[in-house]
Amino acid sequence: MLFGVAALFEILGWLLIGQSFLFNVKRLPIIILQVSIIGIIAVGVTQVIITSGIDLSSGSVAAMSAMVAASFAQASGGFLMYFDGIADLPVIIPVAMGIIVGCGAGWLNGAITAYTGVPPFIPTLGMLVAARGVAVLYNDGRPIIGLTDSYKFLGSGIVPVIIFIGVALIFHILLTRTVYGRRTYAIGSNEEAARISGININAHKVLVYTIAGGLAGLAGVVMSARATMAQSGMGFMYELDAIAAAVIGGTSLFGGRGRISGTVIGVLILGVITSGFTFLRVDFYYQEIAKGFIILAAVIADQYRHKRTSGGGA
Amino acid sequence: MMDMIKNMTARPLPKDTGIFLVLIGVAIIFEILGWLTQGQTFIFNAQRLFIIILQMAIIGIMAIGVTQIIIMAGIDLSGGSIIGIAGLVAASLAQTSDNVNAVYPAFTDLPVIIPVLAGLGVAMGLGWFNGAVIAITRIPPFIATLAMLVIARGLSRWYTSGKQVSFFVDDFGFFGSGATPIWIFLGVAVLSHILLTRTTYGRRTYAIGSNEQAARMAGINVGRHKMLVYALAGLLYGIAAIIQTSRAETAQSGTGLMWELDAIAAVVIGGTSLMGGVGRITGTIIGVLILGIITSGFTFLGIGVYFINIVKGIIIVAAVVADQYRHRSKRKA
Amino acid sequence: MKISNLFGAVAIAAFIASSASAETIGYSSPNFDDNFQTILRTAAEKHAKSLGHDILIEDAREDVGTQISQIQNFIASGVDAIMLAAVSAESTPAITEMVKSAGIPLVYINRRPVDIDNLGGKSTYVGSDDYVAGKLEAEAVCELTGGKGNAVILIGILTNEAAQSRTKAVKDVVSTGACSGIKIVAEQVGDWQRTKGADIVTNWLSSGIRPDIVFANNDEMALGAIQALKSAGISMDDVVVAGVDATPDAIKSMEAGELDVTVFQDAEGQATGGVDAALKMIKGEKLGSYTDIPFIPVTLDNIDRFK
Amino acid sequence: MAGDIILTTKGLTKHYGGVHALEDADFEIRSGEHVAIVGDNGAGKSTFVRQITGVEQPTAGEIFFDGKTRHFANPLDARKVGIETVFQNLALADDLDVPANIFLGREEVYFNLGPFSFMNEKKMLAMAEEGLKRTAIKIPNLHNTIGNMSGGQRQCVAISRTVTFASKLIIMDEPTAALGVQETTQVENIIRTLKKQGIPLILISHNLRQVLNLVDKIIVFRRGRIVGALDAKKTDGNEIVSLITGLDTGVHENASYI
Repeated sequence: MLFGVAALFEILGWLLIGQSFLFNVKRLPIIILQVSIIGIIAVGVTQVIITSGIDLSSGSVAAMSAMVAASFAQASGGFLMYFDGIADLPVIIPVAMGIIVGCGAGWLNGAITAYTGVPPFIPTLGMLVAARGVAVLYNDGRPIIGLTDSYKFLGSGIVPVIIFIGVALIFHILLTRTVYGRRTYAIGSNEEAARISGININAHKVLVYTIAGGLAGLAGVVMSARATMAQSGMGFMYELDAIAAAVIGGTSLFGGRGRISGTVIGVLILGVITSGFTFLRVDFYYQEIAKGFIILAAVIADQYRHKRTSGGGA
Repeated sequence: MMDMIKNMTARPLPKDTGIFLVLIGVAIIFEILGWLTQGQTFIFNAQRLFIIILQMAIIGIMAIGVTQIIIMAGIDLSGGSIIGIAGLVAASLAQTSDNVNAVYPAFTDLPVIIPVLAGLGVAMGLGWFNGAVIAITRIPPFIATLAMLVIARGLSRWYTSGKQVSFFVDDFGFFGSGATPIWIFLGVAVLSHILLTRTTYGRRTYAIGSNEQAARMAGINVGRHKMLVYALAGLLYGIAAIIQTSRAETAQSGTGLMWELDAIAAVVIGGTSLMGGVGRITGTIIGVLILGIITSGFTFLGIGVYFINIVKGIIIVAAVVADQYRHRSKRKA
Repeated sequence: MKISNLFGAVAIAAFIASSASAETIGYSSPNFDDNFQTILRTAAEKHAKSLGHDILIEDAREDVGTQISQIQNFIASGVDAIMLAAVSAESTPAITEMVKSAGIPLVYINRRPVDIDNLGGKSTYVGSDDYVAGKLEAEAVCELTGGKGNAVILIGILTNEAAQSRTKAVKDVVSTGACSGIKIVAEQVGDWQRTKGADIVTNWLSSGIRPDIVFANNDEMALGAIQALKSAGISMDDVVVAGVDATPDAIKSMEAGELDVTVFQDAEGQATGGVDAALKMIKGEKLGSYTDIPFIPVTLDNIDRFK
Repeated sequence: MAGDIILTTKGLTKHYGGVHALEDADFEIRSGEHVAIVGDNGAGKSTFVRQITGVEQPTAGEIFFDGKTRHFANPLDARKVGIETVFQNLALADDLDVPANIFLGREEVYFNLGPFSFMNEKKMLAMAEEGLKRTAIKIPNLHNTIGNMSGGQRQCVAISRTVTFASKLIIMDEPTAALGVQETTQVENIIRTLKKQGIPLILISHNLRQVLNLVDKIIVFRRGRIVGALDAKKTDGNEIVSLITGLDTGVHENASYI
């Protein structure tokens, strides 16, 4: 599918613009660079979806984490300090703060989902609204600027790509080789079976949502490092792209099925589409409408896959 | 099926007492805070009450549509976006001829019924599309409508390339003037209440929400009914769009951004269960009023608008969690 | 417009192929839903196309990260110049560096970049000074009211430099000399939107705040304020309402005797100036760091110029 | 042939709100013994099973297992002491393969890192094959996901899960209810194998022919109470039916009630 989409744009590229889409030393790295932030979020969202949950809050959580992280990453000598007297901290502190804030939001998502049993899209929808509000309030809507060089390094060059690949690898291993992964799939596949097998469903769900939140926080850190500033409007609607990437990559919204490798491909397909639209000079409006239909198509395809396989079983 | 219907009619009369008390409670809190911090009354101000209702009439009309969808165990996240495009379409056909920048210079000074029908038609069409996708492909409604959220917003940006549409024929101003929005809101509420409680339409909506399988077995054409409910909700978004456009005297592509959240919040605060099968228009109206009081109260107390978002997020979750516990305790008993 | 769009979609291949010889400018708009940005964007589009060039427009949705991605895509697609109104002025150093290292001409328009001192040569800013807009707005109001009265301020989006500068200018003016009789009694964020402006003013009125002066950061919110005041039965002769931008709606309202002050922000001047600057730099011309497109206060005397 | 008592319940009672689902159940099973539980829908069979497997906690009464009083807070507690259950809904995860399902909730790990422990897939595969061998179950490809298997194969996996862990007591809740004739025979053969190996079994079933063929003792539940305990070799279908329905004709008045 990735190859198909890329080939389509390649052909259209030669037909319409008279140049190659893919074999462009500038374009390929940029596609990967751009999707790496969405990709980090999508790795977390994939795990949530495998438990047959959903997380609509990632974009807002990333923005909130970016604001908090950036406030601890300011260099001295800037004139708009968030914390007076706190400057030039080692880079680990803002990064940790960003991830912790993300984990906190994720934990809350997970705790409400697991312990009250409400459909997960509701608490995460609430978090979508609330975290964006916190992001704006945190510095009264003003951006946070003047970040340290070591923090900005995280967003420079191909560092985001390396972080994305690292995150994808770690969670690929966790999902396929550890008890954590086994439980995640089991819960999504048959929650009752997992419960009877003695898995602590609630605790595990909280863990998965917390990890997803932490990854959204990490994405916020990378995002602000790349922009060399944090701003409350960052990451708007990124959750949609992340969910789309996971679903395009074969993760089933019914739970129990999905792979990080698929999500990485899904993220790349999205990147190719976005970049390809710009490349083909298609107006922005069409991009947006097309993205809506792509999400719809991916989910409908998932629905039919699901129907077919579950029809053969029980 | 017979059992289900019996259960439904045997259920004690709708009680919105609990939620009504919450409404009173919220009002009292703001009243006290009002005297403490502003030295004046919050509630006993006829003008303010009128305004609260006026401001919430548009969200209220949306929420009535969303209520029916949620009763059917669905959800609709696309309301705000549909309002955006429907408002633009209506506005583009309601322009006066002395406007040099008319969207359709050939179609100006049209009778007001044309823009109204066009706006309603577009909204209803998109609503129907939601229902059709959900009914035919059976994908989760929140995904289908999330996609519509993106698509309809894209459509509204495409329609006039983001350009504002203003200068309407005088008749078009009627829908947003004075207390008209409130009357329309009340009319829509009463009609929908009757539809839900007295007609087969309502009976089927509740039946599908409480047990879709059973409804199917009982011979209800579930797919067609879903399309109908989503299309009706779309129609209501269209009405909201026309009032909004008329009231703002302008339409633009960003209109209605995130309004679906307010509508869903009002519905769940009003006691409609996300599990489906349970819910009332009366509850939704009270939910809308609570939301209105909170928004108005925050402005009244001079608290920043961004706090409202945080509070709204918390309220949505709290209302749903409360519903969950009601649901559970009912099951256990 | 709609019909030409449709045709555009269908005939996009022919369209692009025919324009191969022309220059292509990538344009990142901060927000498609913002009226002023739309005027700016369409003016730039019209001007570039009338000169036979292509312009490729993207919407950054008020998100710095998205805007940066779009600019990278422009670079990768090999556009000849990049134009943008920055989502946030503070993000500009990163953008400037990126575009400079790609060797592509860069034009900031409308929103003033923080690194304006680093521009020049192949990068420039074409815009107007928002502080001046606020100053002109407040001074005009001061003259109309004789420097007295209770005032309220409707602020745009807090994140925007324009909202911050205009608000600061208004406060600076009313705190000095002849205008210090003006007291700011309330201020709220109205997100640049007409209905928000109306709702906020209505809420103020019902709380007993009856302003003599409404300072709005833009015309849309000012028009909202007028709606609210009118529906509360307040005569528009008793209240001075001021905005910024001089949009067509605002001019009409002014002629109707409702809006009292607006300041013309020359969207077309900024947009065409920006496109022209880009074309000059593509040809190899070196430009200064800043081209000022002046704000002009609009009164009934000179209103015909702005129709 | 019956040895020591392995499980005893005394006065086991479960109320759901006002509903008395299980009243005062006294029950015992000896090692090596196969006991069937029969009764009408809602008679309390499943409720009884849920109490002794830890899925629910009894309102009153005691459970003695393997010589000690037990309080099972969850199914894992029961499993830890050696009670393995094949639940009516099978409790299998459709998207996982055979070893993953067999070891669900008690994966073999290399070293303990909490949830992030790495699993020893090789060992689990070997143990799963061993378990399947013991019950003479044949599944062509253990790495197939459960969702792609036939009802009989799924049932076999569920059963082999219980056997793999060398349990002291196996409970099967309606193991053949959803199966075809051939698959039912297969499951019945597994049960006979277990009998030969001396593993005690509690079988909940509606199928009286099956019950009479397979087990040593038949316990009849009616309206939440145990109303009869019959020796499978000395009773017949009529007697059981009359106990189940409560329409005892009096013919068997002297049968071996306890």
